[in-house]
Amino acid sequence: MARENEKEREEAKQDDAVALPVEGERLRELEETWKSPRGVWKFLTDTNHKVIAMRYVVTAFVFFLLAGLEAAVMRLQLARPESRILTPDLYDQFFTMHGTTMMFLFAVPIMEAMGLYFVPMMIGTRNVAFPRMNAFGYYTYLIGGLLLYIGFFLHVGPDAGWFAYVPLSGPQFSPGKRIDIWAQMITFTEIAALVGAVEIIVTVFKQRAPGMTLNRLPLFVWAQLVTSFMIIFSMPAVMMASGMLAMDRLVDTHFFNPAEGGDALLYQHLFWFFGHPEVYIIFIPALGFVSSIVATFTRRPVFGYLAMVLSLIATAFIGFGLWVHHMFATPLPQLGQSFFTGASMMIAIPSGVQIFCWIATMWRGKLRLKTPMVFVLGFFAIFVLGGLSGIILASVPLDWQVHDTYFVVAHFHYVLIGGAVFPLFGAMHYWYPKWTGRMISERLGMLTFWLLFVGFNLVFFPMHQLGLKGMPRRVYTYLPETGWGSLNMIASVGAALMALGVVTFLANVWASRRAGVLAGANPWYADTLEWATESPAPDYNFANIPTVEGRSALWEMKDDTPIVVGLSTECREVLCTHIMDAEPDHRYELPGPSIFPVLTALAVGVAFTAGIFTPWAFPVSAVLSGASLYGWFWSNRNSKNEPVKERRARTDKADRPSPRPAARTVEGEA
Amino acid sequence: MSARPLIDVSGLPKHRFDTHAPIWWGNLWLLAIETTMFVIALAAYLYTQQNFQVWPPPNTSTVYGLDPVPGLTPGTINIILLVLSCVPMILTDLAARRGDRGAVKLWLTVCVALGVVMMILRWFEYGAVKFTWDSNAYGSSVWMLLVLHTLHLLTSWGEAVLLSSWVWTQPLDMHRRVDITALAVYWYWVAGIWIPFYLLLYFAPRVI
Amino acid sequence: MTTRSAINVRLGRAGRRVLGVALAAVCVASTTGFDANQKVLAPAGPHAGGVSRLWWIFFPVLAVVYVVTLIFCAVAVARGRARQGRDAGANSIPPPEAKPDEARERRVRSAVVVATALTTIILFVLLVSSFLTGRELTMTRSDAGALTIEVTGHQWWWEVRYDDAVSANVFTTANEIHVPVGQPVILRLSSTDVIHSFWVPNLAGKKDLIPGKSSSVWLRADREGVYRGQCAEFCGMQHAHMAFVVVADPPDKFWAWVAAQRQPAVNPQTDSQKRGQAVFLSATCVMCHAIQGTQANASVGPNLTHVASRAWIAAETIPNTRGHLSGWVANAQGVKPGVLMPPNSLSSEDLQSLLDYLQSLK
Amino acid sequence: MKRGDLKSEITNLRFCLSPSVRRPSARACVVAAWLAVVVALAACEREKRETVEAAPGARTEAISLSDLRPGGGSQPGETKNPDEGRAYDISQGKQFFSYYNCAGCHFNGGGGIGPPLMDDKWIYGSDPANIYETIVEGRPNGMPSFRGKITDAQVWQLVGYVRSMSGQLPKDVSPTRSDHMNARKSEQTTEKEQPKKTTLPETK
Repeated sequence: MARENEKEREEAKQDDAVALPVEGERLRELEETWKSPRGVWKFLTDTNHKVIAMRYVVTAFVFFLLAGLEAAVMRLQLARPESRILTPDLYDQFFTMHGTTMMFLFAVPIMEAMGLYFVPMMIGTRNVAFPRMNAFGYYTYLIGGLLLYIGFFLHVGPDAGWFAYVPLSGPQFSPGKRIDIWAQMITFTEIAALVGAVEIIVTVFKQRAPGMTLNRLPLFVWAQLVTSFMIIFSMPAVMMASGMLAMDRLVDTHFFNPAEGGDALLYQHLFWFFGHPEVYIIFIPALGFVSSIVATFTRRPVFGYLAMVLSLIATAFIGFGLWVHHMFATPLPQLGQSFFTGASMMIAIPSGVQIFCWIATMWRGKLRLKTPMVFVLGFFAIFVLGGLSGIILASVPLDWQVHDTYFVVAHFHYVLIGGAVFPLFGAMHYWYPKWTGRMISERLGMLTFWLLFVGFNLVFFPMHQLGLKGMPRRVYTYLPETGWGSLNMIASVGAALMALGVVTFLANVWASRRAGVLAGANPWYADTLEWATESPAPDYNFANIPTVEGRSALWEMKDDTPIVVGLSTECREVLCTHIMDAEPDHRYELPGPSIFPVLTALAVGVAFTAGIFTPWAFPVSAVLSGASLYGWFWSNRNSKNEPVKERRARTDKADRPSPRPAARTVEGEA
Repeated sequence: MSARPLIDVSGLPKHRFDTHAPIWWGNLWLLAIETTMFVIALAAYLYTQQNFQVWPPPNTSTVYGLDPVPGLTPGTINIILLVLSCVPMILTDLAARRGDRGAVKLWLTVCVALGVVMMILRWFEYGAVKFTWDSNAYGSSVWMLLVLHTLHLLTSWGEAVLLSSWVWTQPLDMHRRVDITALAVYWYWVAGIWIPFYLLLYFAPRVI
Repeated sequence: MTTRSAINVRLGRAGRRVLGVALAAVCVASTTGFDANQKVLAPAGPHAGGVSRLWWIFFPVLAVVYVVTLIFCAVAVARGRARQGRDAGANSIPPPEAKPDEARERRVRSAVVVATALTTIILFVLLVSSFLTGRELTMTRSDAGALTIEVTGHQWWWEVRYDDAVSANVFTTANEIHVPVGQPVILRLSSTDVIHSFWVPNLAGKKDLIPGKSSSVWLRADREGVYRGQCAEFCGMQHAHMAFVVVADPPDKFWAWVAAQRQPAVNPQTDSQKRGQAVFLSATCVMCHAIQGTQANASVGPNLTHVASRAWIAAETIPNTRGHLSGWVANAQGVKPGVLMPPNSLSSEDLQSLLDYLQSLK
Repeated sequence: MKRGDLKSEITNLRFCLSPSVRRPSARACVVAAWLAVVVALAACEREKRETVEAAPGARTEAISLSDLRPGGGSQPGETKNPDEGRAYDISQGKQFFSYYNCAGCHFNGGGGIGPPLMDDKWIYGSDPANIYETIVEGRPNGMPSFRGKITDAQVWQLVGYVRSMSGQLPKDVSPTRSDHMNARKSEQTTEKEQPKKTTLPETK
């Protein structure tokens, strides 16, 4: 593909070489200033948003594979009635781990990670607003995830379901430390999500390239922004819920003990006040991916920018008003339930508007069917079905019948896999060249798509039917007399196909990393700013901060579009702009690599892990994290104390890269 | 090809206060998170209330005392102090904006000292609660709110200690001046958020 | 490469259509082939009937919406591809259209507005029909002359108590709810441990049993039959095996059953049965189970006064045959791992006598 | 738009380019190594839940009962409770404590008709084997014998629970509060009592 326009590129290269001679000295200084530390030290101290975000992506994907394996074993168990591959105790742990991992350790982190990677690049800046806090967020997430899986491998896997309803998850019915680990892990990983949300909001507010007014913000960035706001107002609810659960279990409080005035329904309200927005937290970033991909492969901006943005915002608002539809079977007043039916159905309108706008975009555009776009078409086919079955769930009487059955399992997998995982796979194929500098194989990509698409529908379509035939969810087995066997067998066969699809994807990632065609800066001829720099991007993202003259930053760029100069190359300086109109406001220096984020995360981690066993963990952790925050703060001084010249002199011998050959990626293709 | 026009930003300032500064926005959204947590704790408190015939539920602890409402004195002194401590914090804030290192040193130290007093008073505030978190759901909610606020008190105090140790030993650069104004916002928030909760915990059960 | 993948996609789209048809066939086939009486769409009473009617409003409407959306999507793909080919030739990339033509955009915009309006109207219709059904289903509850049954959820079985003004007439059974055909029944639901959910799809939607909360559900069976139900809220290790049946009998048969259930357990007749009773009363059984008319009156496990009259045991997990019963008594953990019933090492004669006794408890 | 425009589109973004190609280093291997360590650790049995119990066999022969005397005598010492390390079994014991109406006499450990179980006075010894024997054999003044009524496994679960009431077990296996009225401190928050031997209460 990249070869098609080689000629134009060659010409472009020549023009370019004349117009913009490489400013060697300045670039070397930039590189020196923004350079990431190497080796193990790098892993612990780096604050580059791309490195951190890529760690998030890789870690979250590992968790995705683990949760997928858990799902595969469950499908094996359910393929036939009364099979004994898993004991009920293990099965309970498996489905709890599957749900918890997918929601808390895969979906939310990977969606935020895509934002942490691409938001700074799309808005034309060099790093996120608080790079050290960003690193801290990753470590809290990693520690939380490891805590959960270490527990699982030590037979201390949580077994009360991903929403861990009390009293089943309470002190009396879940003895031992299983649920404590779950509750602490939730609180801890939510810290990471909240930190990431603050990062994204502030970065978008303050660091946009000149000219990128809110009205010109790419839809991807809008989606990330809206998601971040949802995280800020919903995640505290689950932190409080899991915190209260942990307190009930560890220090004998009575929040959920009905005999002492507590209430099991309080937990459900708190959990779903988070739990429903959570679905949109996973799904809205995916809408951002879809918008990016659709715009690129239809060669035009997404139809109805304003409608798209308003739909995102409306979805976020309505998303907070329908949590009770998870509780229609509880004894709540009928009238209140009807309100939530209305709200739940209303959310179909903004979703519908977006679907219509994308269809209109394809209708009016020039469509290229590359793998990312095909994943988006798969998203349409699957997500729309999931959305429509969601309308069934919104209806109180219908929900009484299908709630907590396999119909619901089918519904939310259609929504979440269709609405988030398919766009995510599309996004990973789409941005793969930006990550690695090489194109990902189309042929394997298409194979991945078809395996996943066919496999997915085989697994989950029959589940609608199973639900209507009375199969409740979370059963470790079923009797042959129920007649659920054949549909379950179909579903399990589909699961094998899906697994094959994921393996194909991994093979593709591995093979293309070695042998893929070199991509160049903008292989898809896309319109957003992340494509305005080398693939993979250098540590400083942009040699010059670009400016923006329209919604499609690159397509509307003219020969006389100005660029920003004057940012210091001697320290990690970024440009702060006004929140609304993105006029340059001041220069702002970001801190560099630091060991303190990981130390602080470990110190806080002491409270959350050892706190399960002894309350003394909390004062100890307070002292440790206080000390490490002190170091964090103290080391956060302006780098003018050590000008780049001296630093370079110091490191010159060590690992200075040899003078770069003026190699262009295009040449690599030849 | 003609040369591109350049926007030279080298003349722009390196730090600016308030809504211009990223740290201000970061602070704001962290406070939004904390506020949401308080609101959810409040919701839990009120939700629990509907499960009791008598509110606050009668206390049965003969060991600690029978009063089911937290004792008024230490809490009241403490909130007055908390609100008053905003005055030196305002002075610190203004001094930081002026760049007056001496004044910052003085008033920030006053704030730190007041923080110590408030935390000692908070200890007595706990002592004035004659029931425990494991008495019933009411006790759990009251203690959760108290602990939640104490944690914030502790954090803001720690931050003040950190910044005052900086201003006592290091020159007051622009970076720290912006940090101090952000601390001030946090400090006001810690005082402000407690007013409704103080009324809720100490007065609502007495009045209603 | 591009051409090849285009062909792939074209074949693929046809493939997808074939797949869609196949899936629809699976769907239809499995709706018609009923195996067990645990179906949402085979209502046997007004409650499930109302929901089922509502389903047949929602399902066709939503199916049409789905098909229409996908048709539009497919046409858009076809058009988009055609325009791509026209503007750029087969192997090249057309230039972007950063500022699309206003006039044409306006035409598309009105189409989007119309689609959104249609969506809103459809949702409104569905909302109203859902609301009306919901109201109808809750209003019918106030039927006079309803029979009240108390259902208590335990990990992992159902205690069923038939209330009566005369306390001697109150009796308790387990996992089997008998109801008279044509008479509304109110089930008062409660739980002794964790949250369970009462669900018998052919008769009524589910209702949660939440400790500390009272709830109830009403149903009426209009057809004779045995309807299976199952706990629908995850409640621990044996959630999968926490089923029950609702047996709808004609009123005379029902009242005959009630009369039989009100009797205390029959006295053991044969020597073996007598020995079985002695085993029951001296071994672990008596710690948890009750048999009316004997000293056994614990309420930890199901009431066994008329255990032999029930078709299944272990919360509808295994049929109530001698072999299964024997296996259950000897090692219930083998059938339902995690269940509270402990294994019992009785001598062979003791076990046979116990089975004789239990099987005599009609 | 013409070809020339496309070309200028490509040219336009050149100004932001820097001429270096770098590979980001994904750290999947580090994560994998972490997980390998974790798998290696996976031998801990603390939270294992044995659902298939051995059918109770010659249970009373497991412990020599003959030399045990109220108020003292030799301690069997050797006999350990197989369940004491497992929270699940202790909580099962707690459940049986209420199911088998132990609370009818001992209440929630505070004593009443029977002696209190949550204090430091142990008439018949505080070792698991002593408590086992008390349950299986019964004791004078009202403690019935549960021999044959309760399976061996359940007795051990009860033994574990009874010991947890006076804080004899590690905190991470002792139960915390129940979903009941808050009648006493939970087993987990009960400080460990130092068992004292006590003489038999005088018969009234």
